[in-house]
Amino acid sequence: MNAMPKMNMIEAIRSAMDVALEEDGNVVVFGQDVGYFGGVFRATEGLQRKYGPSRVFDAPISEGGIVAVAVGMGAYGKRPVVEIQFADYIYPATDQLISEAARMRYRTAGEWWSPLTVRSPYGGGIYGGQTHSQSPEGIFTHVAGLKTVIPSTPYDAKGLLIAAIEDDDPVLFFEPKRLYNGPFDGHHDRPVQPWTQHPSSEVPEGRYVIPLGQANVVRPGEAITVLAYGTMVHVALTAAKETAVDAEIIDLRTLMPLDLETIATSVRKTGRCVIVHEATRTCGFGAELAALVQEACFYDLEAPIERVTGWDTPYPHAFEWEYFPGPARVGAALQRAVQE
Amino acid sequence: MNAMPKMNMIEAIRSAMDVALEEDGNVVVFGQDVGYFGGVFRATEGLQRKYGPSRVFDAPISEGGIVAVAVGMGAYGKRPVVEIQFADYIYPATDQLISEAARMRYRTAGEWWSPLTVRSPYGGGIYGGQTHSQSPEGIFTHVAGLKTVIPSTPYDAKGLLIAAIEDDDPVLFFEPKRLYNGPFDGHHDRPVQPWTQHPSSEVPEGRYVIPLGQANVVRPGEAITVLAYGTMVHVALTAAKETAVDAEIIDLRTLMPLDLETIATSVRKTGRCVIVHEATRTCGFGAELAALVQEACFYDLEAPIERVTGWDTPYPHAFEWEYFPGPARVGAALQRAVQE
Amino acid sequence: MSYPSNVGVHIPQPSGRPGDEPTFAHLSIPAAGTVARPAHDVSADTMRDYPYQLIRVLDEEGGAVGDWAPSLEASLLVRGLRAMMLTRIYDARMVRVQRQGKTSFYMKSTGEEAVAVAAALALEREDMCFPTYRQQGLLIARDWPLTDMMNQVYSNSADRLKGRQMPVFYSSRDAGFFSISGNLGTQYSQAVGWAMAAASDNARPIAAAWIGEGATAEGDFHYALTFASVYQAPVILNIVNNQWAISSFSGIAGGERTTFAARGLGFGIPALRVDGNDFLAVHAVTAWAAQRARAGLGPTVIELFTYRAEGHSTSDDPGKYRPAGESVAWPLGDPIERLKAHLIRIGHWSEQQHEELTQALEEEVRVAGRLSESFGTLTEGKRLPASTIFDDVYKEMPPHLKAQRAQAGW
Amino acid sequence: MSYPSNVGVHIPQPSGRPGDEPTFAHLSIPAAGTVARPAHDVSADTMRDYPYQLIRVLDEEGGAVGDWAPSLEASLLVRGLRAMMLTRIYDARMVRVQRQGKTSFYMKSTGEEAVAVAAALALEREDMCFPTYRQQGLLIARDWPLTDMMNQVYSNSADRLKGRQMPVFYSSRDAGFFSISGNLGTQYSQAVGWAMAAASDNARPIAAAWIGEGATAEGDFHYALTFASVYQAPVILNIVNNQWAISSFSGIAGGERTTFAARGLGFGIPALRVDGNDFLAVHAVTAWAAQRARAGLGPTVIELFTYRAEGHSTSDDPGKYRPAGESVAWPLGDPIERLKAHLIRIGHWSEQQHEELTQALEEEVRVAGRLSESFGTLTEGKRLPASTIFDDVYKEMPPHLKAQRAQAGW
Ligand SMILES: Cc1ncc(C[n+]2csc(CCOP(=O)(O)OP(=O)(O)O)c2C)c(N)n1
Ligand SMILES: Cc1ncc(C[n+]2csc(CCOP(=O)(O)OP(=O)(O)O)c2C)c(N)n1
Ligand SMILES: [Mg+2]
Ligand SMILES: [Mg+2]
Repeated sequence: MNAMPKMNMIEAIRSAMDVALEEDGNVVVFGQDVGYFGGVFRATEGLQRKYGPSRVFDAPISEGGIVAVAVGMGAYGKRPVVEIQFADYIYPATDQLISEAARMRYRTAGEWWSPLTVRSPYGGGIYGGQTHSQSPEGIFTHVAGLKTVIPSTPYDAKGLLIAAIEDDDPVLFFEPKRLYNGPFDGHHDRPVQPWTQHPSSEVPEGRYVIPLGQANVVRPGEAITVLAYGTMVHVALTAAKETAVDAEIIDLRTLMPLDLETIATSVRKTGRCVIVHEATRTCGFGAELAALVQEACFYDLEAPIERVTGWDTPYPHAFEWEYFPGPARVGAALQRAVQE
Repeated sequence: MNAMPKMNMIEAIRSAMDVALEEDGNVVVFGQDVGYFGGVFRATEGLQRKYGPSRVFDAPISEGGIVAVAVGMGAYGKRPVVEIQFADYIYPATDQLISEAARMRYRTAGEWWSPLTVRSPYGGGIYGGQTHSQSPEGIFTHVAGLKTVIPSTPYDAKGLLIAAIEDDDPVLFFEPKRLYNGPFDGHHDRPVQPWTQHPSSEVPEGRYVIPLGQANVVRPGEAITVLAYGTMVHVALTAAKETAVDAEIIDLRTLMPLDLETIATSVRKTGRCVIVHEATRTCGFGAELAALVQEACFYDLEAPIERVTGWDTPYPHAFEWEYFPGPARVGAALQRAVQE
Repeated sequence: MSYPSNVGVHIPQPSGRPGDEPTFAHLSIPAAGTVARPAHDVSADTMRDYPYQLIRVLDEEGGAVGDWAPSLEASLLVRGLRAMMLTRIYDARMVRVQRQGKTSFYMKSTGEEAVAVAAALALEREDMCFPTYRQQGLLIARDWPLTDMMNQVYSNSADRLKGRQMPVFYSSRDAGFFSISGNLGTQYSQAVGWAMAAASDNARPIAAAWIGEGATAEGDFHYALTFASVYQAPVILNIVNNQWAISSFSGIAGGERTTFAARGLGFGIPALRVDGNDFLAVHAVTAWAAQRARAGLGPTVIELFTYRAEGHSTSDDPGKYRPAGESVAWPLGDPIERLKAHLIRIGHWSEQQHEELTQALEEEVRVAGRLSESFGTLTEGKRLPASTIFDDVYKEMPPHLKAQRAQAGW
Repeated sequence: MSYPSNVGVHIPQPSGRPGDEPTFAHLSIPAAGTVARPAHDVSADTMRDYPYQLIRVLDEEGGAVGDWAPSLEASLLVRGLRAMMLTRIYDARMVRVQRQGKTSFYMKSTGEEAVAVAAALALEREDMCFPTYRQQGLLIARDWPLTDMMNQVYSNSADRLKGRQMPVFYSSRDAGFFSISGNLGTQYSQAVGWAMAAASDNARPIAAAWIGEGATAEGDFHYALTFASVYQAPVILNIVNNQWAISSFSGIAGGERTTFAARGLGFGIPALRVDGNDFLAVHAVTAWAAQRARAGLGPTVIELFTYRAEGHSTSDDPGKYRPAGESVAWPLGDPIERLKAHLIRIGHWSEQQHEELTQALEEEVRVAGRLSESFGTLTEGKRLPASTIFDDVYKEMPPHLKAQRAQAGW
């Protein structure tokens, strides 16, 4: 067989939808600008031409309507994959997501369900200001019935997105837009290396699945456990390298359902834990992780669990790098924790 | 002066709005059925007759529109107090709350702000099923710029609501509907005693304020710290009584901003902490409390922090008492914790 | 002290409040048979005056007049009459058992039975209905077992929904009756998605949705009309204007300035306004819209002009906010009485048959009730194991829910 | 391979895509002066045909014709021309500096200048505007300092918004220009609340809101029309139909079946449709709606029919989704050229004056730009202390933010 193609994260995500559209005639893809144009981040480029406008099409600027229609299509038997252009714009859809998609199976005891996937670019670092930079995952991980997935590499993105699309429960698939073109290490003042230099840019053409609910130990280590996902996985790796702290870095990949076992096993070994996310701190997903880790590993912990996160403010345009929890802040936390 | 009037929680809340409408001509009250009828829980009964339909009026069934209009009125200089009939119906308003009200002051560097108060009955125990029982506070405490208040007695409800209305930031005021008529102790199978037998039903007629951000130690104790709010304060008191565990029970009253000092002082003393809320567990406010307590009191903790909460399912109609974290579950957690 | 009136901003006020004489003088009710019936395939642009008319077929004497008078078998009319009567008798019993404390809550559709029943009989059995809590008549007209409905109301051991939903939030895939949501309006936009999916498969079934006039203020109503117009979805968008939304009259929903049917006009969707208490008229407009949708000509908005004759629910007391006797003053009468009069007039029904049918239906409901109660009620008898509350949150139970179920001791 | 066409469900398609000849043959553009002007206080019911017409004043020869032709001082027309020219020149410079990397993003209003400028001059200075990101012409027509606008675009040390907002998300309480939100549509419903508040104080100012045709699909559009209709709020609800929403043509927003003005009809709100590139027509309809609102007669919906002549933003490339030269083919011309022609025709302007003014405005923008850049740009020069990111989350900084600021080391 010939050499594995190289893909950046956008290409891998597009390839996942291509595979899903190819393999299941009930898969439909729609959202704002996703049809002819192929999406403002080009994730669906070429898919309308390949599968036709009745399977890949533009939707009105109505996030609530997009998700509502997806719920209805799902009830009919379709498998909708919708794009919310920026995660910051998902709020008009919260009622359909929380009150409808998430609870459909429960309230009907399985008579109806919502097999939809909501793709949405999240996170900052592109000078998007407070309305193109948010990380709202913590709002949805609170909702019983929803699954939440956040990839950190092209390989994972494709395998996880196919798994999400094939899943019969509603899945929120948040895409770290800062990683679309390369494994951003958190140093905004240095050139981003492209994905091609990263092993995880080797992505098979065809169908493969990374099961939801399985974390990935991206760096084994002994000194401390770092829990991260999306963009922050690469920032954490950078911080470990730069501080030479022997951190075990776990890429959660799926926030709900969570792979607590992998997390607890690691913390029992290291006795220390730092949690990193870009979202605002208070009631972010890191809070749940901290609560779970101390519940599961209380007697193994040698230092308090620290959270390194975005500050509890909106994402400021001019000061995004002061807001962003970069390698310096993560590294300092690692050193604090191991010195405790 | 004559004897202090007795009020149940609905009367205290009504009295707070009465005072606010009386003292500030810019206060307006509106929401579904709040005008002539006085609200499905009667919280605004008589206020339209007293202040006229231009200050107290019915609104269309449009939570998003209600909050949007309140934001606009706030920009003009009014002080809107709106009712969302059930907290379960707040989701259509999330975009206006999160993207607009919460961020107005920040995005304009103080040129505009949203001095609105959103009242909404929350919590279960009235056979309301999954759409009349929810506790969504954990979604909003994640949002920078919002304040969240939850009272547990008539006296607090009035003082906190007046403070919320007078506050120049947007405040979510969640009312424990199970406490409207009495200090429900969690024993659904026993008659509820009315508020009149409870000291906190003595509520002054006029204006008084309980500052936001101050917790209240409702039961001093040495063995363990219990963090609770709303309905669960009374359940926790019952559990402590029934288990004879010398618990220090803290009624948070304001979730954001949080009175971490009172919490930490108590946990440093007791070395143990149980967190109780009715909302689903994962990413509920209890997760943030657990994360903060272990950050602040790590070296004082003698046992893992336990959360006693609603299960991670929607609120089931027929089985609400199996879902509800009642005195038995809270009591068991207290005993587990002190025995660790 | 007289009730204060508003200053500055306009606050709509109903025609009467408790203590006032009920009046509908402000309504102009055209005679039956005065509205022309367009071909099912005309362009929406030619129908711009329809939202301002009122399609009526049954006249005061029980005659069926005008273009819209459908030619229906008498047997079908009797089926419709029976379903409306059964719905009313069922409602009455369910309120009684609620008062007896056997369940927590109930909602009647009294006075609005034709809205659901006539539509059900004009639609095909495969067409998917996205109703509100006030279209139980759809299930009954589709001969769904009463016992199954009661099991849901009782949340008993035979409740297919496992006691999870409040009473009347039915769901029946087999009956083409979509799960009722407690959140108003959400089903309306979902119906459009279902219809788009059916159309993309070139399937025959269409979707029909219902919403109360009050809930038209929700965003989902706007989403539904927008997507239905853009994608020309085969869906019938019914607006049930029963004049009240709990304590708020239709003016609070935007009914003072124009009709609710006019909302459709705003999107270039053909919009009909019909006497909702006129079984024949409701059947006729539904059939027209269904034929149009099946022909690939897209959505239709239908405003059903009717009246909520009783309280909003068992938790409500309309005496607190509307004049006593308003339902008696309602000018469009009662759907059951009007269809009955028509059947008698055309010689296919009699007072005696009506009386006998009433008896039979009451017995049918009694029998179904006894059977259902043998499976338990909300407060007594058999119930499902509590451990079921952890099922169906996800297709497969994730680890954290297994752990919680274990914590719960189940 | 030819581009696939859809089956089953209808998916709207624009009149052309890249490679096609641009065409607007599907549009029917009536001659100027053909629409009658109703008195400002007529009932909305008498105006039901207005959403389907197109109010135009300036004819092909630069004449001002028909009922709607306003009688305006030539000085005011020159002010309008100047503001439109300044807006265009300002836009051009801001795109240049963005290309130079001095800021992150920019959005032009080229071809739509009349929409904002004519409205600003028809409104009173105290009237509150709730714009989108494409009505910078409002600030310019209200003589707001260019330097202040540039400071915001640069997020520099003099930016009143402290560098928090993306470029062009201006806010100016003094200019009656409400804070721009990144979330489409939210300002539209807020404007209605502002107007309700003003009305309840019997205050003179009214509110005016703008929304793009694409964003009319959001729930906030529906909330705005609903509340404006129910409470008869003194608000002008402008819909800027510039044919495109990023890559989606107006059909994706529901423009295939009827006009956007018709949305107002659905709520019984008087709705006008106007040539958005016709300064005089936009001024006239705005003045009509403002007079109506001030008289306590409630809201007006205005569809401004125009064309987005350039890309959506500096991040966009329209060559990827619409035919080249479409903006040239646009039948309603350019608002600046048309007003210029009219002023010359009535003898109050000349090519030479125009040339001189262009020079002067370019110099004005250059000077303002130099001054603003002296306060820094996004990437260079002076900036505010980073610690300011913790300010203004709340009126008073709560303990947890003080703690985080300390952690940040500020
Ligand atoms: C989103 C939402 N908001 C509010 C409610 C509370 N509520 C339940 S029924 C109702 C009135 C609905 O009136 P209408 O739509 O006219 O339907 P009707 O009851 O008249 O059939 C309200 C406000 C709800 N269920 N959902
Ligand atoms: C709620 C929301 N959804 C999506 C977007 C992304 N977005 C920004 S502008 C735009 C197109 C808006 O088109 P239109 O309303 O016609 O205004 P125009 O740009 O043509 O002036 C979109 C989809 C957004 N900003 N907010
Ligand atoms: Mg109603
Ligand atoms: Mg546009």
